[in-house]
Amino acid sequence: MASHLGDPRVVEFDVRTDEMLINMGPQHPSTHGVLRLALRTDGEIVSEATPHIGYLHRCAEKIGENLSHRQYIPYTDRMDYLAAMNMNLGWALVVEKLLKHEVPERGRHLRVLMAELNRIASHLVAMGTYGLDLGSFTPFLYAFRERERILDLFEEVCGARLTYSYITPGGATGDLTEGWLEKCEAFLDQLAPVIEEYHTLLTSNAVFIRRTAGIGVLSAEMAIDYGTSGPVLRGSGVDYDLRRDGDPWYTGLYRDYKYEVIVQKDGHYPKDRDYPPVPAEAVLGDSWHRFYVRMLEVVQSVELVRQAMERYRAAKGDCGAPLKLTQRLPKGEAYLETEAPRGQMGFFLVADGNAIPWRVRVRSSSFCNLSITHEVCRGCLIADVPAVIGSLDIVMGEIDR
Amino acid sequence: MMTLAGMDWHAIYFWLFALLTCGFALAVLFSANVVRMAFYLVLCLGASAGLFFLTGAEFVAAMQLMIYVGGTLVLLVFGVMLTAHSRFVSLRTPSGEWILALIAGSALLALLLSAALKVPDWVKANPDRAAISAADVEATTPIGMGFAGVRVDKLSQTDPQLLGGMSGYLLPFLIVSIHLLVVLIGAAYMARAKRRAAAVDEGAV
Amino acid sequence: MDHQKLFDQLRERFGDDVRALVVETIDPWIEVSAERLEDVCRLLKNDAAWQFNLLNCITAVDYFEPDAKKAAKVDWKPHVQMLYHLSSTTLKHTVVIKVRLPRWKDDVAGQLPEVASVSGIWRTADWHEREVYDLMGVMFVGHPDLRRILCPEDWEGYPLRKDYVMPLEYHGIRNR
Amino acid sequence: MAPITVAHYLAVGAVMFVAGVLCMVTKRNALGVLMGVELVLNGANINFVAFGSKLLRAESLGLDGQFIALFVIVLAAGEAAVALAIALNFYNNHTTIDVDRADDLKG
Amino acid sequence: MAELINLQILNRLLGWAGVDLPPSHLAGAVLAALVHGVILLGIVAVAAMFFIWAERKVAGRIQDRLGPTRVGGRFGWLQALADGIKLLSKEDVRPREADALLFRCAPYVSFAASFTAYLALPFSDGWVAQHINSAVFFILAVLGLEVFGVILAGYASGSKWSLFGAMRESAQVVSYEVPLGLCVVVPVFICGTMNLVTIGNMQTGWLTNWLVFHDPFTFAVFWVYFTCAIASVNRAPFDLAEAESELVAGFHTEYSGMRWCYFFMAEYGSMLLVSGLATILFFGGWHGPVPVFDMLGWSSMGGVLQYVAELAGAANFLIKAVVGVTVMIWVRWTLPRLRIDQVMTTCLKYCTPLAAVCFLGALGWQTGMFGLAAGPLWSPNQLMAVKQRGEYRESWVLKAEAAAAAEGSAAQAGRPAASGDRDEPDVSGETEPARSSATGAVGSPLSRKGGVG
Repeated sequence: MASHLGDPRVVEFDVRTDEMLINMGPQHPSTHGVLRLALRTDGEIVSEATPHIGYLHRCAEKIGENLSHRQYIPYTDRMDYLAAMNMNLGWALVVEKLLKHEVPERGRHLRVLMAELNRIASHLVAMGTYGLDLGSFTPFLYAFRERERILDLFEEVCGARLTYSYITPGGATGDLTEGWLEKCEAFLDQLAPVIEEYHTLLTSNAVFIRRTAGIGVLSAEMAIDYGTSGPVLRGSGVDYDLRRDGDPWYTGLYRDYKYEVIVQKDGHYPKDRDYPPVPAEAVLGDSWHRFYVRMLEVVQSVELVRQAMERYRAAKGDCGAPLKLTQRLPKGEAYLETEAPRGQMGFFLVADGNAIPWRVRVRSSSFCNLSITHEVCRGCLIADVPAVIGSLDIVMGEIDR
Repeated sequence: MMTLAGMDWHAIYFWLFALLTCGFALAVLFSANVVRMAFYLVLCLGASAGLFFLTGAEFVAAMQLMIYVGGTLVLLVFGVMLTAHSRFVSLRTPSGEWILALIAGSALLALLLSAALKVPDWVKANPDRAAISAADVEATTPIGMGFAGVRVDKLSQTDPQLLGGMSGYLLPFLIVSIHLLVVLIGAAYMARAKRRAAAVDEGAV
Repeated sequence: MDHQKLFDQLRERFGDDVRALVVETIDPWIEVSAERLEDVCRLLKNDAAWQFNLLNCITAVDYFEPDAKKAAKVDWKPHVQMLYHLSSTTLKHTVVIKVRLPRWKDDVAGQLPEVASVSGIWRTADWHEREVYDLMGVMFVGHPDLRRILCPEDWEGYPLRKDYVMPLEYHGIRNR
Repeated sequence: MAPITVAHYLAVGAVMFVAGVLCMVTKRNALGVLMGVELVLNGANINFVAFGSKLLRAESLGLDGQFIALFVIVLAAGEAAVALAIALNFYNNHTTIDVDRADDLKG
Repeated sequence: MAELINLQILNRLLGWAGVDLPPSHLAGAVLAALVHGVILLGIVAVAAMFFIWAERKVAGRIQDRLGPTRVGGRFGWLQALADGIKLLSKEDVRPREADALLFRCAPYVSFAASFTAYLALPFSDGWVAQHINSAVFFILAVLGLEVFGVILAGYASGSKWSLFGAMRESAQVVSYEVPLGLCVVVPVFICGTMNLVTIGNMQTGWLTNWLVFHDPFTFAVFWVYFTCAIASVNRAPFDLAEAESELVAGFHTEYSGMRWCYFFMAEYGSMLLVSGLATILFFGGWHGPVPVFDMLGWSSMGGVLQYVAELAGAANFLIKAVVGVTVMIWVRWTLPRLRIDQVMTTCLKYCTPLAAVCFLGALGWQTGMFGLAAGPLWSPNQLMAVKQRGEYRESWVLKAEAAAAAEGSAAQAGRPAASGDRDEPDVSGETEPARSSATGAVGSPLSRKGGVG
């Protein structure tokens, strides 16, 4: 009997209840697809959270060894299906890097335009579903309302609303249609003021702050150690953005664009005077900061899209034609990471001289972002688990590939 | 007696609630599952609140539902949940114990019932009940006043000897309040975090 | 970034265990022996001059040609190549570390090749190594929890190996 | 149908009381015993309220019956809180609330 | 005990229709009981259906969409019915792990509790199924029983998520009953009665007579009450027992079809109930902001006109209650959900102390501690002859007053028992006159504002 007193769990909690092992997912409203978390809980307190992945494993890497580089584009769509343009871009760039193929100036701006527009759409979903995770349904529909308009724009340009296969090695499947830029302009004009609404509903909402501030704190060292990237990394205060610090093949896209990396420096985010202040409860690296970084990145992307449109208009020539299906890849290997909405999305390509790669490797951002779960969910409440997972903004299609 | 006009509603409701109360009390006794026991206890106490309503003690009945059923029993069920080992705990009692208990119980019941029926005053119905309207048994405010120390329900009392003993329930009320406060603090203290347990353990080493 | 300088420094420290430096390729790489990989990685991470604090990716490539006719034409011997893409968030440079492993340990089919785990150096390696183990069949010595991650725990074979044959049936589920 | 008298209520109270006593005797679970106590208290309460009802007796106990019933209810709440705290504490130390196992002090 | 069944409405209806029925008539009594039961069940069922529709419609509008538009014509007003039919036709699933009896009983327990509380809720002057003189506490008490359905459902489902939901619910409801009770006590002691009909009638007149405008403390306590009410009926942001993003669906994870539907009927029933209670306790009950029928004199005229006035009162009451429910719906679709520990801190750290402070403040206001309440501020009520708050007495007070008046002797001449502007009650209570003056004192704090003016 006395042995129970020595049990560390006995002294921790108010009433010692029996430990419970519960499965959150793979069918659970807030696990963003088919993530399964095995939670070991003591009452409401989670003592251990183990993610189990692989429910959406589609062997994308194996498939890549059997298809030519252009045929692989639709498979990249299905990795991060919320940011398919960025996935297409990542693959297109790595193929071009291997081929040392440069797209024309106009194509470059088109790519920035698409990538940033998709980043807005993706962050809107992240914001909406995060609200959903915290029990607030309305921001979700607001976010989808705006996202619909982006999808309309994409549909007009490539015919698809989710899996675009638009940006291809060599350029894009087509140029923008007539009047597209005006529509995009109109959308951006409409989006800017409603971001204020989202801040009211979520960012500066007292309940939201109480649910997210100080929850799931990820220190900068740990964030780097776990290889997290994107808003998760920058939410921990690490000033690292591949658009600025990445491979020259990628940063070349953003050459002469004006933007600031969204990260807290000296207690301030760039241009944060226009947005709700950081609440006193928030700790750098917590769920609130991750969310806030995403919200600010939407604004940043709006500006980038505006710049891209301006440059696209000014640029002469075409936007690049897709490479031939049978275009042989030179012998060699190339690795390229791009800054996708969820973080650093890396593609690695080994070619043996055929059009079909010898090996394709995909380094997924959500994969690394998710791996911190057991670290940050330890000792939190059950209700905090969706709050943390939601703030990581994972897409299972990308994790399982 | 079953004329249309003379329908004794009190009796009908009494039998209804009495059967429910007794039935669920026995169900509590004979149930082997602790959660079901709690459920039957809820129904039993709820039905007895119905009996209180019938006697005109509406405030007591409401309090019974609120404090007893809504508070105490929820707490009890909470305790059941916290301490349930397997999901549905069964409490088997050896049959030998049952037989002994039932013999003793029926003896006790027979004694109590015979006592209840022996006193002539208790088996006599109130002759002028018809004259008492629902408004006459309205007692909520008088009870409140009684707790504050003023017995407005005994205004017609003229016997000075009796008057001395009914100056209200202010003192017991205060005592109970303090008692409850102590209980609350004590219960919180007992069920609080067990950090001290570890300290004692270390001290022993 | 000066890859030659890094190579020289490593060479000085680890001798011939740091096998080669190739800078003519798209991404310059340094080949290291499997035995000293952990030490090299620790130095790369902790040395103030390099600070490779971010492990981007761990990749394993199976160099094996099942088709005998084609196998005769290739210019390599069958092996598994491990690639570690490293970068530094502070100094903003990258490097690729390669390790050459046999396809099977001691050339006994079914004996997984072994390499030291770097999960003690970068914790992100934990999941990446599990993935490589799962799909390519490389044993990471010193890994705290080497289990399959994407495939079910009872899956047989290593799907990304070139000689992998998809099983016809899994728990009564027909695959074709 | 015979008119309802105080004795009817007393009979109900007696049944509850006996059921409660037997519950206390036969149940092994501390919470089962606690439920028995609640039944006993409530059986007594029915008597108090019945004696105090103006509807049942011309010369009733009056409001005093209800006062005592209220005190019983409130004290039962306190008693339940303490008993529950004891039960939980006991459970923490012994991982059971079987009352027969509470024999630590036995020599 | 024919009084147990209130015949007022039925008799008036029948009397109006020319049927003369003795009150103790069995057929009449049974009919009355049936009518009451059916009316209340109808109200609860229709209210639930209406609010399910309203929830979708309001949520739709809040979320920049239309909500249901097709079923039953333009506004989708039959959507709730369609939902009901769908639920009826669903398979009734019971998990193998479940405790069959409790699993089946739980939804009915919930619904029965919610429905029973309507017994004591007046819809208009005297329109109440059962006159209970401690109606306020009765409603709170019965409403508190709803939690048993949830606990049983959670425990009997044999699912861990359900169990979590049940644990949360029991902790939450037990805690919130404390501030809720405290809030309710404020209007109760201002009115000096727990009888909801009397409390409602005490707020006759212009809207300045509503208790929410009685003093700053009642105004504050209303908001505390509303917060606690939302928490006690398990609505967002306090809907932890069914938090779908954490616990899948909490206590009703394993329920489907009609059983699931009963939980929802109970939820919407309770929402209307707490709003109705708020309406009576704080917003004048069935009295409109402008006492039209009092001005016309219909409300005390008897016959058809009084019936019309009472009907309008009922409509008035329902409108106010529906507004309350709409606000709950609005809150639900706006705010994220709190965490369980935050829900408990909200209760223990904010609601309970606030309610206690308001209680003491209102007490001080009532006894003139702030020096403001002694003289009535001007209100439009002074223009018209409405029955003043102090004139509503419980029967025993009236009887005691009558007795005192009858026994009135020279000793009492200087201190009329029922006068409004008495000193503090003399509770020493040794002699007859002193005690009867204490009786009068019960009425006096109430009449301090209205009775004098």
